[in-house]
Amino acid sequence: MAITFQQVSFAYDAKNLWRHGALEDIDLKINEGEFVAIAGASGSGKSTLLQHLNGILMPTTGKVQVFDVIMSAGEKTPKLTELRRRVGLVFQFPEHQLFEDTVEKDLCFGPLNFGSSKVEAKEQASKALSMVGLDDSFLERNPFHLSGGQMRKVAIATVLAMDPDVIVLDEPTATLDPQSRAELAELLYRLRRDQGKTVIVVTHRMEEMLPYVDQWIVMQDGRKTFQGSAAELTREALKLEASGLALPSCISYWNQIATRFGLEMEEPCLTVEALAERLERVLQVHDTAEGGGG
Amino acid sequence: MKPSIWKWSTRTVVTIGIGAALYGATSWIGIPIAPDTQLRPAIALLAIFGALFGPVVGFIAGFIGHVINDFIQSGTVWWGWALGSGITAAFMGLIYLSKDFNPKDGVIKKKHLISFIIYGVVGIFVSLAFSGLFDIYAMGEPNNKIVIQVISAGLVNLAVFLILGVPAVWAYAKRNRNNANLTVER
Amino acid sequence: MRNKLLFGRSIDTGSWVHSVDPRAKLTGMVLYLIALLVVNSWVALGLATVFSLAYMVSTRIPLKYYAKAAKPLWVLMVFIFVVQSLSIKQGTVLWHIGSWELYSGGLSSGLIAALRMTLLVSFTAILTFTTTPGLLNQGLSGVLKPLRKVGISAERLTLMMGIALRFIPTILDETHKIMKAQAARGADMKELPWKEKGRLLVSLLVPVTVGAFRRAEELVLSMESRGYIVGAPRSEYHLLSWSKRDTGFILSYVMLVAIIVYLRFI
Amino acid sequence: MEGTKLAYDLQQVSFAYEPEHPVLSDVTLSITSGSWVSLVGANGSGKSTLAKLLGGLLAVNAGKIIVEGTPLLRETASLIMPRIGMVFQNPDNQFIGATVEEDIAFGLEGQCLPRVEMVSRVQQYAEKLGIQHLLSKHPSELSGGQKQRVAVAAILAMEPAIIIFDEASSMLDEQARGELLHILRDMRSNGDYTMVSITHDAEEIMASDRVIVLRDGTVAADVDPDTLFSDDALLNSCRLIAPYHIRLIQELERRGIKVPPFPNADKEVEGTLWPLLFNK
Ligand SMILES: Nc1ncnc2c1ncn2[C@@H]1O[C@H](COP(=O)(O)OP(=O)(O)OP(=O)(O)O)[C@@H](O)[C@H]1O
Ligand SMILES: Nc1ncnc2c1ncn2[C@@H]1O[C@H](COP(=O)(O)OP(=O)(O)OP(=O)(O)O)[C@@H](O)[C@H]1O
Ligand SMILES: [Mg+2]
Ligand SMILES: [Mg+2]
Repeated sequence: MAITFQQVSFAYDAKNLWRHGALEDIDLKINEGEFVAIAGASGSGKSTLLQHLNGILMPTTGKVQVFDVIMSAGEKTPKLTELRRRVGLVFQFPEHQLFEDTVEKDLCFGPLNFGSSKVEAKEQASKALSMVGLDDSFLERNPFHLSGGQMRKVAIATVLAMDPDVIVLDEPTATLDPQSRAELAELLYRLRRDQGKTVIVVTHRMEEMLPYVDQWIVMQDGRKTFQGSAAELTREALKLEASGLALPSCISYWNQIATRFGLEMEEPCLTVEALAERLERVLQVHDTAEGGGG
Repeated sequence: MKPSIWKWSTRTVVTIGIGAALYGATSWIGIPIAPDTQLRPAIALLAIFGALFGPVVGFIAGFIGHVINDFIQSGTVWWGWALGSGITAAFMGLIYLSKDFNPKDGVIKKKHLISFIIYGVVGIFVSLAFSGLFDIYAMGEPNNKIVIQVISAGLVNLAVFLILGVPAVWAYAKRNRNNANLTVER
Repeated sequence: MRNKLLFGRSIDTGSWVHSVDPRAKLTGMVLYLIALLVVNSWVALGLATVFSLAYMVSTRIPLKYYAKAAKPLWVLMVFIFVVQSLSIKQGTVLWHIGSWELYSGGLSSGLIAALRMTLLVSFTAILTFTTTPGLLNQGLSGVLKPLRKVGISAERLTLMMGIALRFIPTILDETHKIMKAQAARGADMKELPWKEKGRLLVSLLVPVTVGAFRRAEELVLSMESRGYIVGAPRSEYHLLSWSKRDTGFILSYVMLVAIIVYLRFI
Repeated sequence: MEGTKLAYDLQQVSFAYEPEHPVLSDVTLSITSGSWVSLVGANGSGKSTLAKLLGGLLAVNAGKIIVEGTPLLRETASLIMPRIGMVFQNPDNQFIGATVEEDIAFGLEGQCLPRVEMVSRVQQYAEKLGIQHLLSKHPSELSGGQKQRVAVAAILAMEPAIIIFDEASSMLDEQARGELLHILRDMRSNGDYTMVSITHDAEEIMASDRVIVLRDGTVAADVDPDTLFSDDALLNSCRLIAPYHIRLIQELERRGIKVPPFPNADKEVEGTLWPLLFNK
C-alpha cells in the first residue's frame, strides 16, 4: 500500500478563531502503481488533500501514511527529505513552483539537491523538458517570461526531472491547449504503465483522464463522497449529479444510451471510438431484429 | 531610461506598496542578538529599493514597511526606528542620482559601487543616530538601552548591507547586462 | 506561517466596539499611548488596566487573544524590567548580588514599565481586531486628510498602505510556498546543517524579492485595467459616518488621559 | 462600415517582447460592437499578448489599434481603458483589495459610483458568481477556482463595454463553467457588451459568434464555430479538439451511420440520436 489516509481532517488556522475546516474525516487507500484522479467542485478540498501527500500540510486529526512515513496529528513531524524525493508535487499555480531565473536552473534544482552531478542534472532537465513537449531552446528562457501554458509545462517538467515514484499533479491541464492535454494524459499513463509510477491527478475535465484512470475519487465540501472505477462512477452518476457534481458528456451520453438499450450491466464505453463501435453493434442487432420481424 | 524620482505613476504607488510589504514581511525573519535588535536580512532590501527606484521610493517604502511590521508584530510603532529605515534607504538611494548609473540596463561601474558603499555606511549610522536620539527625547526610553542598541544595530546592519545588499545590487545589474531586456512600457 | 500573525486580521464578533468609526479608534489609540507614557504610579496603572480590560471585554473577543498579541515582546519586557529595576536606586535595598543592588523603588518602577508595555501592546490590538484593513485604511486616510495642506496626498498614502497591508500575508504565504517548492525538491530548511541554512536563506530571499517585484508588475496591469489613474478622483466604498457614540468613545479616552495626568502632577 | 460600429479595428499590428523573437506579426482584424469573439490557438501562439494589446496594457511595435473609432495611443489610453475590462490568465496576481468585497469595489471606486450603487453591484455580482460567502475573505484564503470567480466578478461588476477574458474558466469545475457560460450567453443576448474570450473550451467556443485562430503570431483563420469544428486540418493545426458530440457524430459517420447535427446544449441525446437509431 503506497498511501493510506485514516480519518484525516484538516483545518486552516486550526488553532485560531479563523479556523476553517477544509478536510473532514477522509479515509483513503491508494496502491502503488495506480493512476488515480480526483474531481470535485472548487473549494471542495482537492488541493488541500494533495498537499498532505508529501508533508507540506500535516493533518489536524487522523493519520496519513505515505510509504513508510507516518504523519500523524499531534506527533512529531518525521524526517521528510526522502519522502519528498519519492513524491513529486506539481502545484495548482505554476508560478508557485518556479523560482529561478532560467528554466534550466529551475529544472536542475531538484536533481542537484538529490545528489546528481551537474552533467546528469542537465541531462535530466532536457529530458524532462522534451517529455512535456518543449525543446531545448526553452532552457535559457526566464520561466516567468513564458506563456501560461508553457509555464505550466515547465512546472510539470521540474517535477518529472526528479524522477519521483509518485507523481502528484494539481490541475495540470488547466491552461494547456486540448492536444497538449491529451498528450499529458498519455504521458502520465505511459509513466504508470512502463515505469510503474503512481500517478495522482486533480482534474476538472474528467473526460480527458477517463480512459487512463484506475480509480476516481470525488470530493465534496471536504469529504470524500466517492471512490471507485470509471464504470462505478458512471453507474453512480445520477447520485453524484444530484449532489451537485457536473459530469462530462461522455458519461451522460452513455447512461442515456445504456438505459435505452438495457446496457447498464456492461462496461461503459466512454471514448468516442468505443461508443460509436458499440452503437454500431446495437444498430446492427436492431436492424436484423427489425428485418427479421418485418 | 530611468524615470525621474518625482514622477508618480501607478507603478510608483504599487512599487512602494509592495516594497513596503516585502520589507515588512521579511523584517520578520531575523536572529535576535540584543533586545529590539536583530540581524535582519531585510536591511539588504533597503539597498535594493534605493538603488533601483531612487531615494524617494526607498524612503517611503522603508518607512511604511517598518511601521506596518511594528504594527503587525506588536501593535506599537517605534516611530524613530521607522524613520530610520526610511533614512537608510534614502541615503542608499542617492546612488540613483548619479547620471550614468542604471542597474536595470546593467550599467554599473566600480566607482558606483564605491559611492554606493559610502552612501550606505553614512546612511546606516546617520539613521541609527537619529533613531537613538529620537527614542531618548521623544519616547523617554532609558539611555543605556539605547546606546547598546545603536552600536550593535549599526554594526549588524553594516554587515548585512556589505554581505547581502551590495552583492545583490551588483548581481542584479549583471543579470540585466546579459539580456539587455527591452522593458515594454506604454 | 500566516497563522502566527494575529495582527492585521479582524475578528468579527459584532460588538459595539466593532462599529465605532475607525477615525475615533485611531484617535483613541493615540490618546491611550499618551496616557500610558505619563503613567508612573500603581494607582494610575491600575486605572489604565481597568479601563483596558473594560474595553477588551466589550469587544467580546476572548482575552487570550490579547495575551497572545503581547507575547512576541516578552524579551523586550524582561529587558526593560531588568534595566529599570537595576538603574533606579530609591527606597530600601531588597537584594544584592555583588555590586548590583535591587531597590524597592527600582523593583516597582521596573514592574510598572513592563506592565505598561504589556498594556500598550495588548490594548492596541483592539484596533486591529475590531477593524477590517479596509476600514482601518479609510480611517487613516480620514485622519491624515490635513496633510494635504502640506502637499502630501492622503489617498495615495493610504493606497500604498493598503497595498502593503494586503500583500504582507501574501508575501509571507509566497515565502512559505517557495520554501515548500524548494523543500518538495529536496531542500528542506529544517533538516539542514547551519551553514547550508544560510545559503538557503539567500536562495530564498532572492526569489521572494524577485517574485514580489513581478507581482508588482502584474498588479500594475490589473489596476490599470480596472481604471486606476494616479490622482484621478475616486469614490469611497466604506462610508465613514461620525456619530455621538464615536464622540463618546473619544471622550472616554480624554478622561483617562486627564485623570492620569492629574494623578501624576498633583 | 455601414451601420455596424466597430469595437476594435486592428491594422497590421506587430509586437515583440524581445526584438529577435517576434510574437505577433501583421495582425489585421476587426470586431463589431456587441459581438462575442473567441480567440483560440496553441500554447504560446500569442493570445495573451494580443489580449494585453487590446486592453492597452502593452504598446504595439508597429501598426494601429483603433478602439470604438479612437486610436489607442499613450494620450488616449486614459479615455479608452475605462471602457475595457480584462480578466487575466492567472487569477492570483490581480487582487488589489484585502478582502474579496473590497477587491470587487476597487474598480467601482475608480468609476466614482455612489456608495449605494457600489454595494448593490457587489452583492449582485457576488451572487451571480456564487461567492457571497467569500466576501470577507483575504485572497490568499481562496482555492484556485474561487480566485478565478472573484476575478470575473470584479470585472463584470464594472460593467465595461468591452470585456476581455483570458482563459477565465480554466480552473472552474464543470458546474461553475456551465454557470459562467450561462452568464456570458445572457450578456451576449443583452447586446451591450463586446466580448473577446481566450479559451480552449469547446463549449465556450461553440457558444460564441466567431472564432479567430492564432498560429505563430498570425491570424490563421477567422471563421464561425461550426466551420472550425468541421475542419479537421484547421483544428489540428491549432491543436484543438472538437467537442464530444461532434466527434461522436464524425465517428458514427465514418462507420456509415448518418446523423443529423444535434445540439449539445443540454447533453440530451434523445431528441436526435433516437430517431436515427429507430426510424431507419
Ligand atoms: N490558505 C488558506 N487559508 C484558509 N482557507 C483556505 C486556504 N486555502 C484554501 N482554503 C479554503 O479551504 C477550502 C478548500 O480549498 P482547496 O484549495 O483545497 O480547494 P480545491 O478543491 O483545490 O478547489 P479548486 O478546484 O478551486 O482549486 C476552500 O473553501 C478554501 O476557501
Ligand atoms: N514577458 C515575456 N517576455 C518574453 N517573451 C514572452 C513573455 N510573455 C510571453 N512571451 C512569449 O511570447 C509568446 C506568446 O505568449 P502568449 O502568452 O501570448 O501566448 P498564449 O497564446 O497566451 O499561450 P497560452 O495558451 O500558453 O497562454 C510565447 O512564445 C511566449 O514564450
Ligand atoms: Mg485547488
Ligand atoms: Mg495565455
